[in-house]
Amino acid sequence: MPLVLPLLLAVVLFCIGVYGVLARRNVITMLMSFELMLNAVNLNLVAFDAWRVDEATGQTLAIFVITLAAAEIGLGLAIVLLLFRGHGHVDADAARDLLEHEEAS
Amino acid sequence: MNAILLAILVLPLLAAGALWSIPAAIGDRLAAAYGSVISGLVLVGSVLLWPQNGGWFAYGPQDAPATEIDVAWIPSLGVRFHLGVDSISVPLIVLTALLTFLCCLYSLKITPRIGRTRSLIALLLVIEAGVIGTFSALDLVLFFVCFEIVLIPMWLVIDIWGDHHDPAGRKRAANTFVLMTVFGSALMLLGFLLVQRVAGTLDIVELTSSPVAGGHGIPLAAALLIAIGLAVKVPLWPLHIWLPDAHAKAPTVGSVLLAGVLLKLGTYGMIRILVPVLPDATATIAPYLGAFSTVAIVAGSLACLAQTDVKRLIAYSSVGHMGFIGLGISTLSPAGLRGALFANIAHGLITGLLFFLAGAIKDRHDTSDLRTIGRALYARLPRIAALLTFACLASLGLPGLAGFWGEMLVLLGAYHPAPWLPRTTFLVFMVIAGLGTVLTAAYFLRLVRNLCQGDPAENPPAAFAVDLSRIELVTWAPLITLTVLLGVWPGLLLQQWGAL
Amino acid sequence: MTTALFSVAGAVAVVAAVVVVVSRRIVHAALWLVLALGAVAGCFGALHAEFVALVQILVYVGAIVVLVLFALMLTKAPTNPLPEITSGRAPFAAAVAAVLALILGAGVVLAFGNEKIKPVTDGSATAVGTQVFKNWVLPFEVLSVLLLAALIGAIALSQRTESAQRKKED
Amino acid sequence: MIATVWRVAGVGFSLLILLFAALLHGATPDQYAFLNSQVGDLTIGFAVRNDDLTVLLLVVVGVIATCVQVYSLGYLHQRAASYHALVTLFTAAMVTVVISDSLFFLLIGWEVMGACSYLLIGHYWERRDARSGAVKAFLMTRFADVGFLFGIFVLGLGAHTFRISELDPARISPGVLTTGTLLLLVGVVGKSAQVPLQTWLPDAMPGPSPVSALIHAATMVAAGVFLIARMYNVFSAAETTLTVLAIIACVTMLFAALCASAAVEVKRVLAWSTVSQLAIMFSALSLGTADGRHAALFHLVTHAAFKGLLFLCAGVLLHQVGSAALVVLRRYTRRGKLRKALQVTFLTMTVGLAALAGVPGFAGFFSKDTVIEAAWEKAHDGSGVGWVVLVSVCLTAALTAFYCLRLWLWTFFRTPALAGGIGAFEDGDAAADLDDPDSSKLRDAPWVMLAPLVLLAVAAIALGYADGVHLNWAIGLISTALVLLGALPAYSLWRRGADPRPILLEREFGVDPAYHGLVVVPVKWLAKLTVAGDRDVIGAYVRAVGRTGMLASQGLRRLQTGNVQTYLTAAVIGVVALAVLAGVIGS
Repeated sequence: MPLVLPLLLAVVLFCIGVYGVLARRNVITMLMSFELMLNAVNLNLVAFDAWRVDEATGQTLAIFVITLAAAEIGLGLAIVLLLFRGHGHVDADAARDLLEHEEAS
Repeated sequence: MNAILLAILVLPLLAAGALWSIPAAIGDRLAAAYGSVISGLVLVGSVLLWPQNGGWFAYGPQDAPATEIDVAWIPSLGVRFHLGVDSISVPLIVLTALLTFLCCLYSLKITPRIGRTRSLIALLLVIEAGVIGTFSALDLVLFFVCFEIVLIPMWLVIDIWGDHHDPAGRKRAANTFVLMTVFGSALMLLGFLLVQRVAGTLDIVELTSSPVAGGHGIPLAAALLIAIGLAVKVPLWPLHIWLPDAHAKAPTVGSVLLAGVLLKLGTYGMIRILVPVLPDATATIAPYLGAFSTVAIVAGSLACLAQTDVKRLIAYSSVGHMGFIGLGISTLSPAGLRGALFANIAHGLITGLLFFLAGAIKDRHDTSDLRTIGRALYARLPRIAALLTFACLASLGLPGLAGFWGEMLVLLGAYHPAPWLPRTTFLVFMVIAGLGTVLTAAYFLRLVRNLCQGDPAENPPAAFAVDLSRIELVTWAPLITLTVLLGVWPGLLLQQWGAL
Repeated sequence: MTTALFSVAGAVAVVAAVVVVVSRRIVHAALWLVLALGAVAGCFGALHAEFVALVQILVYVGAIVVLVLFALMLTKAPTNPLPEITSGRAPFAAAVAAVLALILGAGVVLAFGNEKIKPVTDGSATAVGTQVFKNWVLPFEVLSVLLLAALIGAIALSQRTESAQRKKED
Repeated sequence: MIATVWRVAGVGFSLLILLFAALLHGATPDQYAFLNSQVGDLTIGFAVRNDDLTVLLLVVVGVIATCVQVYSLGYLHQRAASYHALVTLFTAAMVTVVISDSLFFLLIGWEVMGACSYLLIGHYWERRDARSGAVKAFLMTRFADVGFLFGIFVLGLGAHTFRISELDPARISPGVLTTGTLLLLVGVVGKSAQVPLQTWLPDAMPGPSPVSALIHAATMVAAGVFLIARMYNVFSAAETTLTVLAIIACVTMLFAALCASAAVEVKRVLAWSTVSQLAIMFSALSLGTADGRHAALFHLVTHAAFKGLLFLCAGVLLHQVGSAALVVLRRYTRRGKLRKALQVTFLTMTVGLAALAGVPGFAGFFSKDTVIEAAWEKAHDGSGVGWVVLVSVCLTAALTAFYCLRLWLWTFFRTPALAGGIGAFEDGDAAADLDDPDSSKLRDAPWVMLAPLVLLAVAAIALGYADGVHLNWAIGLISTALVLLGALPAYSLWRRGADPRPILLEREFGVDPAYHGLVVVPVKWLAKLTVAGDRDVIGAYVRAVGRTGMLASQGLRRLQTGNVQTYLTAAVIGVVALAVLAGVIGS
């Protein structure tokens, strides 16, 4: 199996994730896109583990990443909930509390 | 001697820090008295520094500065903490110390209405330290640092203690002042770095003894940057636009220090750095410098003729006078440079006195607008008006008073510029500058006519207007005395600069 | 064999991922995510990393997607198609993603174009466990603390504070 | 109290000058330099000298100053302290000029005199004409002094010294000599109010009369004559300068005499006559001969006496009557009061006018004849300048006699033709023909004022004989004839009660308005233009820079949309760009 196959798959998945994060308005969808990106990374890790033929280091790191993803999604969803409670929606475009206001000078 | 030099530099800084650290409730009088004592000590110290054997090291590398402190400061950059004074800088240091001392003394009785005299005094001391540092720095970076130290306190002085009728105006004036001068000093720093790149050192003494040769390329760029940077401070036309506003809005003591001392930083820098370090490049730009100075003389005088505010008028007169100094430097001749140095001192004394007087008039009428003040000050405030007339006559360059010798030597220098400069051009400058002195006389006479003279019946005296008070007499007397003394005995300073 | 298996799983994963990011129904997107993650797990399997594949299914499909679905419910997400699921910068985002894909793809091909791999030598839980407890003990422990912190953080964030409640009541 | 101190100091100082002159008289000429400093290879400093010219001028200055100070005791009561202090300073400045051997020391005295004259002319600063006259006097002389300063540069650098006694025309190249002397001449012309810088002197008349006497007789305007006499070896070596001086002098003497014949105020007539008489001195100097210099100095001395006398008399008129305008004086005169009430003044003024007109026997006659004689000798040698000077001085002598007699008659005598009418001066004055002023209180001035008059009157006669009478009878006869020639029309016009004043003369040839239009107005415009330029051009650039900064910051603030995805997009783009950059640099 050529190494580029998993690598290219990872690239495609990652860029789909990037598109989702940048383009979708719903914050939960954005989180889902993050998961896609993390998966692409995992794919890379496992593929390189196979390539380097060493003792499952890449797999271990993949496990770690999955754990991190779990933590991340937990926190992310909590924030989404908070956002929903505060604003009544989960629209990233409408959540502009960081906007610089003109009269703020 | 080194101890004294270090002391007059550090003492005001420490004193200012001490003043800030004690509680604000110590009272204005006490703060002013404290400031007077400190600045009086500095004055004594600066007089002690007066070189016994005058030597102008800038033109004779074999003559080292009279007093020198030289320790490494930032070794990796080759920056040294190199201080030293010679006969060029000591008179300016004494002038600085004198004016600060008089300002502190003046604050004993007369302070801006905003109050907070304690901070004002402390800032004045910081300014004094910065100016003395600039005048004694012998390292380009140290010069730049001290040059910058002066700006911020002066900005605060204008911004906080400025004209209490016009908060927006004084803020704008202060900001314009600080932004333009910082812009200028940024250019100057670039120039310094170019010099360092070419010469490999930042030490002014070394640079003076082996100057950067060549009037083109990098030396020219360095000279241009340094000249423009210093010209903002001078200020040379057309970079003078910050000056009238800053002066008009600043409190009396601020105006006095600004005109008397801060403007000299620019011309001193030109004489100390530009001329000796980059002689060839300076010769290339000298005709342009002379041209702009001449325009400054005429434009400043013309602008004065149309002013309706006494402080603005005096501020614009500074533009004209500093134009004379710039012209003197641009001639690169012994007479012109000595004229510039002399005019530096004379302008500090006379314009300081003029701003004190303008401040006194402003305080008494709560405005500096000529039309609102009215006329016939001779009848209402006879002594102040007489002093104003005296100061005006001194400022317009009446022979026998200090203002004359500087202008005369500058014109003499323009008549006989350095041999490598185009003589015809400088002759034209001389004639125009000479006519500028007539314009100078015209606006000062207009001021006297519109302010001092007039029908007393139409301008009844204000109820609270008190003539010359004792503190005013005490603070102004040294300036008047020195103006007359230097006028009748110019050798007092000229001899310091030795023979070439 | 593994190549074919990997290709099929990869194709499924890509298609599912594309549907996730373009789907108009958010719940559908979440379900398509299940497929995409499952397909990635299949890829892991094709590479003989069984343990990772299992964890992928367990954690991702089992825990994360369920969490996401709960979140969708809690935020009252509409189940019907939305007219505007993407913002105005979608084409721009697509362009950015495409350029990124091009660069990364080109880089990958240029760097590893000729390399061949065999499936991982040992993808069992034993191998991974040995690694974790032999070489990665400290990161593992730190990770556990991190998880704990995330847990506490999630609770703290999602809890209605008294002051916020009072504000709402006012 | 302070006023008394200054009064005493003023009189004392004037007497001190006289004492000083007496001590120096007969001493060997000497020089002494002090307070010198080197600037480059030039020596700048002060020096004094003592020679016959110094002593002569010191005596003149001392006498006139004493007279003026004493006279002022009675004349002036308002702001006496500053007045006496300034007069003293003024005298001191003139003494500086006289004793100086350094060009810069001389310049100090020269310009301090200008400043003092400015302050003294503006002594009555409540009055508009005094204010503007003072400013005008200072500015015009200051303008001329710029030329003077440049002349010092040219000569000083040319001869490599600023000491007058060391200026050797033989060692200066002719071009430098001509340029330098011409530039010095500019200063002289301004100070002595010669054409074309003559307009300030008549306008300086609102100042107190004793000050006018001081300015006109001994100090400021005489300084110009003194300077040329002092540097006569330099000037006489510069042929071109002397020619220019001759032309200026000849134009001025006629111009001023014509203006004097149309002036309607006693002091203005006298002012113009001063200009004219100074021009006569300059014309004598322009001959370039030792006789010419002697004649000029002789005329300077006699002129100091009789012009000082005349101004002090005018001061009495002002003090006792309240005005020196002919129209006012006529109201007293038509009852014949003025002459009887102010007898001493009348007599002394008669002496002064006679001396001015050059009536035989009076001092002016002798000194003027010396000038004519010097010019005749020069002309006889075939010099064009000599002829021009000769003709101009003769014409001026006739004109002088005309305006002196006109002034005398119209001031002190009833016109037979009008039989008590006011005469030809009332136009423009509506109150002229109203009831008589109360002349019962009119009486002569106190003795402190009259004593100087008498002293100067004696001098105005006796000084003519001080030089030893060596009259050339032919010239004496001719000048007497010229005096008569000028006096007759004045007498006949007065007899007929007519005083024709050509409009051109009355407006003084329109020079003043022309200067106003050519200089003052453009300068005011330029001033406004400069201020507007500062505000709207230079200031605009500065403001524009500030505004650009503000606009840029507002534009950058727009980027802060608050949208997380925008930030992320930017970040991704940045990463991509960096990657590309790294790739490019790496390859």
